[in-house]
Amino acid sequence: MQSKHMKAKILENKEIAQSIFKLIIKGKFEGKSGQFYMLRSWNREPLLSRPISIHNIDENKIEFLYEIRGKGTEIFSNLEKDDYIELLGPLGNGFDIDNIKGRVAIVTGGIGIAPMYYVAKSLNGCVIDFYAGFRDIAYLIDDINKIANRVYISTDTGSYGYKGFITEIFDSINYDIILCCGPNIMMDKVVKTCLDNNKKIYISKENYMACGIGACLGCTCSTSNGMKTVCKDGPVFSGEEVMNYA
Amino acid sequence: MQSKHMKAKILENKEIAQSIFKLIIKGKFEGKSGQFYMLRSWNREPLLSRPISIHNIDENKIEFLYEIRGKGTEIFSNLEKDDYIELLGPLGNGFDIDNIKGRVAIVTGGIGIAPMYYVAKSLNGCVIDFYAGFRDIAYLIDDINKIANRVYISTDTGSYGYKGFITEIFDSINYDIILCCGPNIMMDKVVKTCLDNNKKIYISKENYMACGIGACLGCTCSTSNGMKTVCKDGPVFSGEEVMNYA
Amino acid sequence: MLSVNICDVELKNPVIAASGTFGFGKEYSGFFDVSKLGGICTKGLTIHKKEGNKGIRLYETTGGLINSIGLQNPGIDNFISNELPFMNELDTGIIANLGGGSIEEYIEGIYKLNETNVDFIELNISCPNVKAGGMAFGIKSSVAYKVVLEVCKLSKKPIIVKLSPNAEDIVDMAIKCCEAGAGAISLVNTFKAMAIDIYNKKPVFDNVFAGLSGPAIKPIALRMVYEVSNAVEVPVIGIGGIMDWKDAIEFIMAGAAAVQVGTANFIKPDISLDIIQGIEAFLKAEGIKSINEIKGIARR
Amino acid sequence: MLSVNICDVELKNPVIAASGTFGFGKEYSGFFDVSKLGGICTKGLTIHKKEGNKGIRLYETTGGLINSIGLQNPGIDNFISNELPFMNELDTGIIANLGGGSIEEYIEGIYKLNETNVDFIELNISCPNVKAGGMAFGIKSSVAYKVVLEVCKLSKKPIIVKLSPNAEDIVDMAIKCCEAGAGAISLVNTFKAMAIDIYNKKPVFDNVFAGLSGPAIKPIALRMVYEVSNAVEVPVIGIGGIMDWKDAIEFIMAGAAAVQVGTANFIKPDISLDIIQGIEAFLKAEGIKSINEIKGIARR
Ligand SMILES: Cc1cc2nc3c(=O)[nH]c(=O)nc-3n(C[C@H](O)[C@H](O)[C@H](O)COP(=O)(O)OP(=O)(O)OC[C@H]3O[C@@H](n4cnc5c(N)ncnc54)[C@H](O)[C@@H]3O)c2cc1C
Ligand SMILES: Cc1cc2nc3c(=O)[nH]c(=O)nc-3n(C[C@H](O)[C@H](O)[C@H](O)COP(=O)(O)OP(=O)(O)OC[C@H]3O[C@@H](n4cnc5c(N)ncnc54)[C@H](O)[C@@H]3O)c2cc1C
Ligand SMILES: Cc1cc2nc3c(=O)[nH]c(=O)nc-3n(C[C@H](O)[C@H](O)[C@H](O)COP(=O)(O)O)c2cc1C
Ligand SMILES: Cc1cc2nc3c(=O)[nH]c(=O)nc-3n(C[C@H](O)[C@H](O)[C@H](O)COP(=O)(O)O)c2cc1C
Ligand code: FES
Ligand code: FES
Repeated sequence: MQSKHMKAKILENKEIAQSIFKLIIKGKFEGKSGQFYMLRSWNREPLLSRPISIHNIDENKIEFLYEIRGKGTEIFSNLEKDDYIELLGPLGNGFDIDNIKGRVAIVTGGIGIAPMYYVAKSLNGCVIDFYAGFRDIAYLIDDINKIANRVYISTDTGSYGYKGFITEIFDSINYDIILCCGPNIMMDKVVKTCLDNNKKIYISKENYMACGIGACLGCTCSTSNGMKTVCKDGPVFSGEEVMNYA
Repeated sequence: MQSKHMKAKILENKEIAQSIFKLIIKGKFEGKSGQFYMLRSWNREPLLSRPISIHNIDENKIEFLYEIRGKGTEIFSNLEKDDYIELLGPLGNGFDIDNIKGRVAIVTGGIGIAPMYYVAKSLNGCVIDFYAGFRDIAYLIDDINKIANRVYISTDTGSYGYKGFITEIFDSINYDIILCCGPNIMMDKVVKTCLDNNKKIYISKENYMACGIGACLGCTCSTSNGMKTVCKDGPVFSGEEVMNYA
Repeated sequence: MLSVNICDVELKNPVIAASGTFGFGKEYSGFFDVSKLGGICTKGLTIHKKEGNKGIRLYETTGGLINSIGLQNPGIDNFISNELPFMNELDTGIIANLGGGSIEEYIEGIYKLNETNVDFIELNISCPNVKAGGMAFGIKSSVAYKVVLEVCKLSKKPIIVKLSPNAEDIVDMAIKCCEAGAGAISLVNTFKAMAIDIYNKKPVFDNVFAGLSGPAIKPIALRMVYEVSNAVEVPVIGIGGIMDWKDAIEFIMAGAAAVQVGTANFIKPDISLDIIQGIEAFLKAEGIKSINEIKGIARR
Repeated sequence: MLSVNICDVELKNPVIAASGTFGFGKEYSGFFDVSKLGGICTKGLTIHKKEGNKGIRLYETTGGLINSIGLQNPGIDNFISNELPFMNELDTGIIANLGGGSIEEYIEGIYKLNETNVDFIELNISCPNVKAGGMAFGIKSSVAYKVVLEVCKLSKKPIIVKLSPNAEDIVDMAIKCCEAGAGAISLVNTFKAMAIDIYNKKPVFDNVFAGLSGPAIKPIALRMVYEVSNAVEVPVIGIGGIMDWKDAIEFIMAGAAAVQVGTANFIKPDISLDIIQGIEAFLKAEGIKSINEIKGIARR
């Protein structure tokens, strides 16, 4: 899949929960689940583009799901239909979908759900249990229900589903393979229990990025195989690789 | 009139001719003709606000007329109804309307027409002849027709009115007082002929501005009375003051 | 909670308006109560009235402003008779910013300011030394040392030496100024910079070089403040691209006892009030009793 | 029209990808034909493979990017066997950027690069001198002089010395490097800068200080290029915050024979092509036959 730099038109940019937006962009796009694009819709401020995972791709559009965190995502949230946005991608390794088989658990925290919807959608012939943890408000539940076999939700506040952390109701023992995306502290926990139980686990990491294509070495992380770029060698890493190398 | 910093809502931002916009902002605003506001509708890029003259004030709104020249005015041109804009003003000395009497000529070049509409509207008991020169496309003619006794238009291309410079059809001899706003080269010419004919002439000058309130001394110009700030001592100067001090 | 002490003068908060960006306070007093500031630095003053530079004086760059004002000012005598009386009515620290083209001019300025009730004199050593080919006093530590020494000997007011970021060695410069008697150090002044008008094929400024300020310089200014605070005992006043309360806190955590806000005044006249309020809210949220508790905390 | 000659090597245009921002060319070749560039500087190379710095490596500021990569690189041997073959297939100038922690390391690097067909070696003297307490080689002219002298004696390739803007005296630095044998001078590397995480109350970077690049630094970099071009005879390569063709023209009018584009590559991978096209269109519109005609034109 050739990555490209392009400009495209926005079809929709909708707030689906507080501070959570779904951005739909018109055009033919490529990308495997777990890959991402660098997005920008400004001139020089902020300087860098922002990495956002592929949330969904259809024939004539691509979807991103993002949370307002700072300046860049704030600007995204003000985009409207017919505005233009620049995209660079698809980038990164993505999940090795063809080799994911059997009983699969997807575990997400917060906006970590964004890439994992597309992952779940892309998996073939697997039994998928989806564990999604949120702080207070749960979102995307209807969509997840359609593509997962069982869905477990938790919120820290108890406003929806189990009250507490999603890691408290997730047990890796029942699965062949676990895919995880969320805050570092949560991924660390999940990786640990999975490796303790001898389960295959893959996580999608985040880091601040400049080039997004493996050139600047700004987004590296230590792994058991040495320094790796999150943008090109990742963002998907196996639990073994990153364990003890946070 | 107390100048203030405020945030206000846009009622309308309409392109009335190519690259010429009328921006209407909601609220109770003050300002004499010839005064201006510093406007900004961005965070840090560009850094400074942009000075724009009062084009009109009504009970519940203020109007600005601007031309796209660079980054700032480009951003203004993308503003839409209900967007917010920051204003600092009214600033500058403005025209001494109460002491302008008799046969008045207003001479403008290009977007220099912006403040002069409000000037013409504000004058009381004068006979006003309005001379407006444009590059190619003439605008605001209907509005001017309503408030001036006679209107003379020129375009460099001849697409409307006299073909040539407005200075070619303007003769100061017929007037008691002349008010002028336009490109420097044109104002220089007008000032010269007026002073040669011993006529009172006032011009509205432009300069790059940072503070807009006389504090940074970035917008000064030499005058016969020493260094003056365009933002506070001006933008309106008498011809005598600025002659030979461009 | 917010008050800071600099050379035994108590400022009600650590936010000071920077020289050259705040006139003599009067211009801004139409917009807000300037007595709420920790202090106000005057426009740079010289013995003789100065007309300033010809040509373009302001030029914007990404995140920055280049200025070539050229120390336009009414002269110290004029300042004392026409501007200072208004400032004296204010309830805020008054800092007279003093420039000069020779040691003699600085000294003459000190004598005059000694007889006023300004709280501090801020010595602007970024001015070109006319007798020494025009290189600024603030480039070489040995040159700066001489001026500061003479000035401190004669001054009845606490002297804040304002460093130029163009100094060859900013840390050594600060140390030498302290040895010469500086009561406090402020930094940074503007960076030597330029722009070219590509259609005219000439430098934008008549003087070719001019001074860069604004958020563009903040990361470098912050580094210099951190380094200097590490090296000197006297209070350090942090300056350079402070646009909001977070920037101000960064400077304080780097070691600054107070900060000056310059270019940001042009964005919003009362931006310093926002900064003061932001600092206060941050301290409260973090459960910090006094601003002095976080001074230099990032250096530990 | 666009071709420039640097140390008898002809580059098809004056736009070069800056070290550390363009990998080894391979990463960008998926996005555009990198052979259209005037040249490509490699990531900074050292004798031994380096893992680079721990902790946060990138931090954005207004108009700027602070980086703390720490010269992560595979080592020169690895570069020669794994990266250079691809670069040799390209039709563009190849510039090996060489770093080192001691004169010996630089010399060892020169020996290895001598045996390759890179067109130039760009000597990065912003690296800390491990034996001399970690102050970079590029701060004091006398220290830089020694490295450059040794390196130039032994190098079979033209040496471009890449100056640090943190040099005490950038003009003297350039002059001394030329006396020591530099075939060309490139400037600037990143500015020593920092940021503080106010919630953590600690510097953002594990190393405290890191390097500022991007449009924020352009006005200062341009000034330095102007000053240095005035002082040396060798070609000067302008670097620092070039984001578009206008910026590039400014550097050339200031005296640069060529320019390097760094941080801007992150905005759009083929931004250098836009810059090349923009320069060409400008020359045509102004009726200028060759880029060399406007080199230094703002200095006259
Ligand atoms: C591969 C990948 C995929 C991603 N996919 C998604 C997605 O699908 N949806 C989604 O919502 N998000 C996603 N993210 C995260 C997203 O990129 C960030 O939330 C976004 O870049 C934040 O930009 P901002 O300008 O809004 O916030 P910023 O202004 O960058 O600030 C966000 C916060 O981080 C702090 N910060 C800024 N820079 C640094 C730094 N260098 N080090 C430490 N802290 C810093 C700020 O102070 C602030 O608190 C992804 C990230 C990666 C790497
Ligand atoms: C008192 C006053 C009243 C005004 N009233 C109006 C009005 O009513 N309507 C209106 O349309 N305009 C008015 N102007 C002009 C208006 O302020 C400018 O057109 C506007 O600031 C341009 O901003 P910009 O960001 O669009 O362009 P910029 O990006 O600032 O650039 C415009 C052009 O100027 C060049 N330039 C930028 N900075 C400088 C500098 N320091 N020196 C020289 N050249 C420079 C740029 O390269 C570019 O070619 C007024 C100006 C003043 C001083
Ligand atoms: C328009 C302008 C005029 C200035 N005049 C002076 C001056 O007269 N004396 C002085 O010491 N500093 C002067 N400065 C420097 C500022 O006080 C301050 O040190 C510098 O701008 C950096 O801070 P900032 O980035 O917050 O603006 C001036 C700065 C600007 C922008
Ligand atoms: C992420 C990054 C890595 C860099 N690595 C190197 C390096 O290895 N060697 C070097 O000489 N310069 C390095 N630089 C400096 C650039 O080559 C360039 O001199 C500097 O960034 C200024 O140019 P710019 O503003 O166009 O980026 C690096 C810059 C960045 C942003
Ligand atoms: S962001 Fe540049 S290497 Fe990953
Ligand atoms: S813009 Fe500051 S004095 Fe006029």
